[in-house]
Amino acid sequence: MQTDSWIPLFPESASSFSWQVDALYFYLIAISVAFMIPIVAAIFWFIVRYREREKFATPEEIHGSIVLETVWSIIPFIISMTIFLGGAVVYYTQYRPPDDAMQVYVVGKQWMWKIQHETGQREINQLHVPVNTKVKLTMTTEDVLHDFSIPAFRTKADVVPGRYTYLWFEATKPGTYHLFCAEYCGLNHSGMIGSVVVLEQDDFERWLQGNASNQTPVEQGRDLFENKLGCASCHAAGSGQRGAALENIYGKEVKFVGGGSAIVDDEYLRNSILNPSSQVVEGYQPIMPTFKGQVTEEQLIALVAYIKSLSGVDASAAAPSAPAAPAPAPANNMGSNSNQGGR
Amino acid sequence: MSTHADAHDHHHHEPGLQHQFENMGQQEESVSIGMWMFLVQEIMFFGGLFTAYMVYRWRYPMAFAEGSNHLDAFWGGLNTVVLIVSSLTMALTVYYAQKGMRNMQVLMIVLTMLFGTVFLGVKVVEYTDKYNSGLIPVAGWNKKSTGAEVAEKAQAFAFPWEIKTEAADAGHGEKKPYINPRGDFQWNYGHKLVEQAEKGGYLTADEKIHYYSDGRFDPFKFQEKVRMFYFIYFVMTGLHALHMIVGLGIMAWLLWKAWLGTFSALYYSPVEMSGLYWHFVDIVWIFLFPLLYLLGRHFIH
Amino acid sequence: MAENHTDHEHIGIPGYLAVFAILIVGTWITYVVAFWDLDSIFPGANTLLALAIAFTKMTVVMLYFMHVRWSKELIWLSAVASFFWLLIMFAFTMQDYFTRVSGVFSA
Amino acid sequence: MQNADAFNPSLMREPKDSYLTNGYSIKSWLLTKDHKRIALMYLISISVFFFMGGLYAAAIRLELLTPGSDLLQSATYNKAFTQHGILMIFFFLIPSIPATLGNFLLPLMIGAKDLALPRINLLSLYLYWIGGILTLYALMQGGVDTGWTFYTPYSTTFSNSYVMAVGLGIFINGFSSILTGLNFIVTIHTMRAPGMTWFRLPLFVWAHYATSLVMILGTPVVAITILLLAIERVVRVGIFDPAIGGDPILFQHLFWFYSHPAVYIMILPGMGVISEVISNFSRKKIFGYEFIAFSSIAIAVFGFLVWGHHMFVSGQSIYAGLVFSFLTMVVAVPSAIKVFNWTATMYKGSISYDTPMLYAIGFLGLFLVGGLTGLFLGSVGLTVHLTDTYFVVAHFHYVMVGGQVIAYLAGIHYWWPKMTGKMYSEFWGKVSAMLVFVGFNLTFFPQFILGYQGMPRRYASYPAEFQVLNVFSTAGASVLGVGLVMPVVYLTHSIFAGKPAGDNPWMLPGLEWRCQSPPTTFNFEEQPVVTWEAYEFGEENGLDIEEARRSAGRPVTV
Ligand code: HEA
Ligand code: HEA
Ligand code: HEC
Ligand code: CUA
Ligand SMILES: [Cu+2]
Repeated sequence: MQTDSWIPLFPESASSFSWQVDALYFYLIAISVAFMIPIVAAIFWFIVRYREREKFATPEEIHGSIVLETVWSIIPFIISMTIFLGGAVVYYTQYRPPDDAMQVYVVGKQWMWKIQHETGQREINQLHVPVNTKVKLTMTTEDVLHDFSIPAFRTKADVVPGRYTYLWFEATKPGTYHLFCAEYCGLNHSGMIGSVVVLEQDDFERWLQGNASNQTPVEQGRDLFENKLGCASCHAAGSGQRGAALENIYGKEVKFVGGGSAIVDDEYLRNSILNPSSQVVEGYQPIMPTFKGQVTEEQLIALVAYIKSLSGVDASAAAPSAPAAPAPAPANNMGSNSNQGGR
Repeated sequence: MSTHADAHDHHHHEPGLQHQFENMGQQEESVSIGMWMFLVQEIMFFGGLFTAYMVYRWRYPMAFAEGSNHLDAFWGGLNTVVLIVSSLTMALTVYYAQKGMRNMQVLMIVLTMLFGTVFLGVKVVEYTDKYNSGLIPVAGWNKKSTGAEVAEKAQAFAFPWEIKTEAADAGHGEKKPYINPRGDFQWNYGHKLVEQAEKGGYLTADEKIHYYSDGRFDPFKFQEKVRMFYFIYFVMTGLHALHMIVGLGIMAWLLWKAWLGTFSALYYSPVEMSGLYWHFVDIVWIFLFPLLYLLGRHFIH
Repeated sequence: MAENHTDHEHIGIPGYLAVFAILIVGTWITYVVAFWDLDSIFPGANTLLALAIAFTKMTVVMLYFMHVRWSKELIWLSAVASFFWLLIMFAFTMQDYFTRVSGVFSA
Repeated sequence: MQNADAFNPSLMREPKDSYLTNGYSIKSWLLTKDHKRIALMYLISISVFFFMGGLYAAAIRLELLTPGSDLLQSATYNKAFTQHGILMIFFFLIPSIPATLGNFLLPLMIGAKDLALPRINLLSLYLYWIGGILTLYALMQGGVDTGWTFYTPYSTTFSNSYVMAVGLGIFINGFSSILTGLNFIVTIHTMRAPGMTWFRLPLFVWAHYATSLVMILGTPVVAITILLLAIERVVRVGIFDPAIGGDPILFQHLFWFYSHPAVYIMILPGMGVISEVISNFSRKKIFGYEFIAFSSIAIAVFGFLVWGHHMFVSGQSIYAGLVFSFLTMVVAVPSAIKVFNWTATMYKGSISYDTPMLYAIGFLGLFLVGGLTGLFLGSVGLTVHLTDTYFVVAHFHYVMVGGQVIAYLAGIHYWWPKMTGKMYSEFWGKVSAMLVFVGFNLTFFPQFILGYQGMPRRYASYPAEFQVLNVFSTAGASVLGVGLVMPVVYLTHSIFAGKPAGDNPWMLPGLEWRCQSPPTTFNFEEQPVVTWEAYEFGEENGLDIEEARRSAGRPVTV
């Protein structure tokens, strides 16, 4: 990250608005120096010039001066208003994402950054972006607060569970820059770091090709279903299943033990995975374990997409727009033991 | 000017004058300012809770209205009256203390304590009802019921909101059979308001996000917002009840002092200070009653 | 306080009873009005009315039961200041919530 | 207004009869209602907490010597800075000046026998102890790792450290602080000696009045917030949990509603001390008395309007960010007024270079840097870059250590002769003041640069390019540590072997210098009547300056 700046110890400045932040910074340094010098000089002058010459002398009294008080209240006030205005202008640039920006989705999780591009590429703790292109990050988190911070771009924003926050920048120099998690998030907070790689347009295109997402959500879901999570051990197609048949259930009505029924949709599938025993399908035992806390929101999206595909519903159409981020619904289920079934 | 009394020697010319003060006037003023500062502190203490209430009521008006509709406005109203009466008797205690009328003082203190106890009793009734109906927001703290009573209704595995109960409309706290084997929070009174609100287009965008999944009303999500209401309800009324209990302790001490005939026209500031505290607790309830019990009633009626 | 030693009476028993009556009537009105749909007049009317009544009740309790009416300015000040501070807390917290949707951070 | 005290035989003691000699049993200390004894017990307790906090600081600095996390694992490091913050802020800095110097001096300065509510005062000490012990117990059990800010949902649902016990400790300690504030307000209103009008009060008293306002109006809010957090943690449901639609940012609002004003609890008393020291050691009436007095109140009041500047990137609305940034600039102005007035006070004075004055001059410079960098952080666009970096760490150490801790040291040295009747060693005093100043700057100035470079705070390990500056910082911390340990040694030494100080070693007009050193249990033999304005140094105020010069019973300065 270090630095081609002519100022010693000065960090790389590599986004379209980072010069504004730097300018503001130097403006404040100038103000500080302008106040420090006279005040410190006055203090030194006084302690030397008016040092004690006779023990317990009683110098002449000076009570104060309204004029001086007014002057030194008003001048700092005016100056501080310029600081505020400067800050406000820069803030406005930093936190107003342009409409025509390239979209990237970011999910924070203890202790990694999961990033997905609009075109499906996924990255972890790395973000590749093209130079001179506006990039807008739509961010959330699966667990606690984190903060997506790129010092070289002079911007950062917290990610908050249960909602989206946004960040945007336009990188101006190719290179690799630090990515930090700047909001304390537990054990490995200082390990939640990565890099932002800014590439020339062509290189970025090539990178996109090279990393073309080889797994659609459905494929990813199948992988999870068959291998990683072992759903297939109960739900594999064929006879003798312990688990309910999942083929062609999407959009159908299922009946529950003890009465009641529901139409199978995304939310129902999601709920069946997280809270299986809240709705036990007729003809089966309530043996399916809950996967709450074991599957991430992303994996849920993939699983649901795969199960839908078993019913011939084309989930891939929705895939690119299904962000890595969970729905605005709270992503964190660990935090609550709210019993959703409550039977 | 009164004679100053040494700390080691507690024979004061004026009763109850402490060593650091010059005279009774200074002492009374100090104590009274001190008490008011304490009350200011209390106001800010409850203020934090009111802020939380405000934020979430603004966010989830329908859920809060639903939740509030299942508090019992009758009991709440009764308690308001009880507390106001006790405030009156408290005010009269001070009045009689100033007059130096010991017997009336004692009587008024006893009455105040009596009404305070009635208030707490009513709270116990209400809390019990919440316990029985599965409305305590903490998992496992509600009445556990396997639902044997209603097994024949074959609703054992129904979603809670599908259990038809009349209680939602009657709302007078009679026990309704229900199934809650683990004592979870169980909001099983439906979501009428939301249905109405959906039709009338009342729901704010924020509410839609928080009650809906995939564009459809989601009872789970709604339930959690109602649960939030009950959480706030229990914390607020619980802290208030705690203040009542402390108040009763103070009153007991006061009763003893009054019984001994300590207070007179010259020395009654302990009575007055206890009164300030008691009235403060009353004022908190004056706000809790409409905020928790009443707002949102009109949606249903 | 000290200076008031002579004027113990304040408003006397009839006065206290009158305050009591105001409180009871206030409670009753709050209760009844809560069932009317005032929100159709303008949204939030129900809340506003309920709070207005509660404020009135609080004011009489403070003025008469708590003898603020006869107390020093400092007591007045602390009573008013504490509500002012509450207001700060409410207003500055809510300004965030009210303006979030329009902000870029919107949910 | 002559008072019967003078004729009260029990008060006509030998001069050496003081509050220290009034009973030696443990009970006479633990059940005392004497504000001076309570102040001493506070002094000892907060020193213990300070050095424990300091040990954590030493651990932090040692770990940060190298980029990797080698000395402390992340888990330990996280606990180290959390506990450092909690001990330093809640158990050291908040009670530092008010509970020790404030407790000791308020009654003396206004001519009272004690605080208005001595039993409440003792209760506040006990609450402090209970809260402290609970916290220590939790630290012993394994500690907390949430950061001193306890942000949800980490603190409610994810951390498996002792959040509950520490939270309870802070909750209880909060009431100690509230009671202290309450007591001060009552005392200042009702216990002033005849003739001690509001505008004759020493500025130390005004500063404590302002501090007390913040304590009473702010602390209960953090108490209820921590209570809510604890409930949420225990019963696993609550209002901050995003999983059920709660808002973690509401926690931040409630927390900072107190904790920003609390930073003024942490500086106003220090400003009070500095007003005293600068004026008295320049032997000149303070410049613009009313402006300093009212700026304290203004800081206390406006301090409540700016809490959102800790949340600029938290996800609060842009509009709220702008409002809070604007108001932050406004609260900076009263601090500026103070700095200018202090400087002007020295003009045409007769400035002595005694240890308290050296510390006070150090304060001016360091607070200036700390305050000005506060403006950097208040400027919202810049904070987006700076927040949660070492720039913030440097800022708050400049105002808290460079400000309050140094003011506290100035105050301790200044009033040490009054508290103990003994004079400390001026030589070692000056050495320590120098070491602290140099060590401090060496520790924390590099952190501003680190911060702008982007090094995030609360990091157990960091990219290697930040190492050089971190080494400077750690080196500075060792110097600072030595500088801070020294006063303990020579001050303690002076109790046993110091020269007797006399009642008024600095020849000052304040009421606290007109009673015996150390004072008797009831402070004044007879109730004083004040006929002079604050900070009037002339002989006509009863100071026998000629005599003092002749006897010169104290080390002569440069
Ligand atoms: C004693 C404690 C103390 C004091 C007095 C202050 C004083 C100030 N602080 Fe500081 N602050 C903290 C303790 C303190 N702070 C702590 C502990 C944190 C971090 C908490 C955490 O996250 O862990 C913090 C964090 C903090 C932040 C948030 C940073 C972040 O996390 O992103 C901000 C932002 O505005 C800020 C601003 C200010 C300002 C404007 C002042 C002002 O009051 C300063 C006023 C003083 C001056 C301005 C100097 C004198 C003036 C002049 C010489 C004249 C020139 C003046 C003008 C031109 C106006 N502080
Ligand atoms: C009153 C408040 C106060 C005080 C006095 C201090 C004092 C010091 N602080 Fe601290 N600090 C905080 C309040 C304070 N701090 C807060 C609130 C935080 C934020 C916590 C959080 O993020 O949650 C923080 C965080 C903090 C960090 C950032 C940690 C991180 O974000 O990862 C660092 C790092 O350098 C640090 C260093 C120091 C040092 C070197 C001192 C020195 O001044 C200490 C000097 C004292 C001693 C060293 C002890 C006495 C000496 C001995 C016992 C002798 C033996 C020791 C040696 C010879 C080295 N502090
Ligand atoms: C231990 C065996 C077992 C495992 C492992 C298991 N299930 Fe199930 N599953 C069941 C049983 C039995 C049922 C039917 C009873 C019920 O609804 O709880 C079921 C029901 C379902 C349903 C509802 C079907 C319907 O017809 O309504 C879905 C969806 C589902 N499972 C998905 C999954 C997924 C996805 C996984 C892996 C992440 C998985 N299951 C793992 C046993 C299992
Ligand atoms: Cu994630 Cu810190
Ligand atoms: Cu602040």
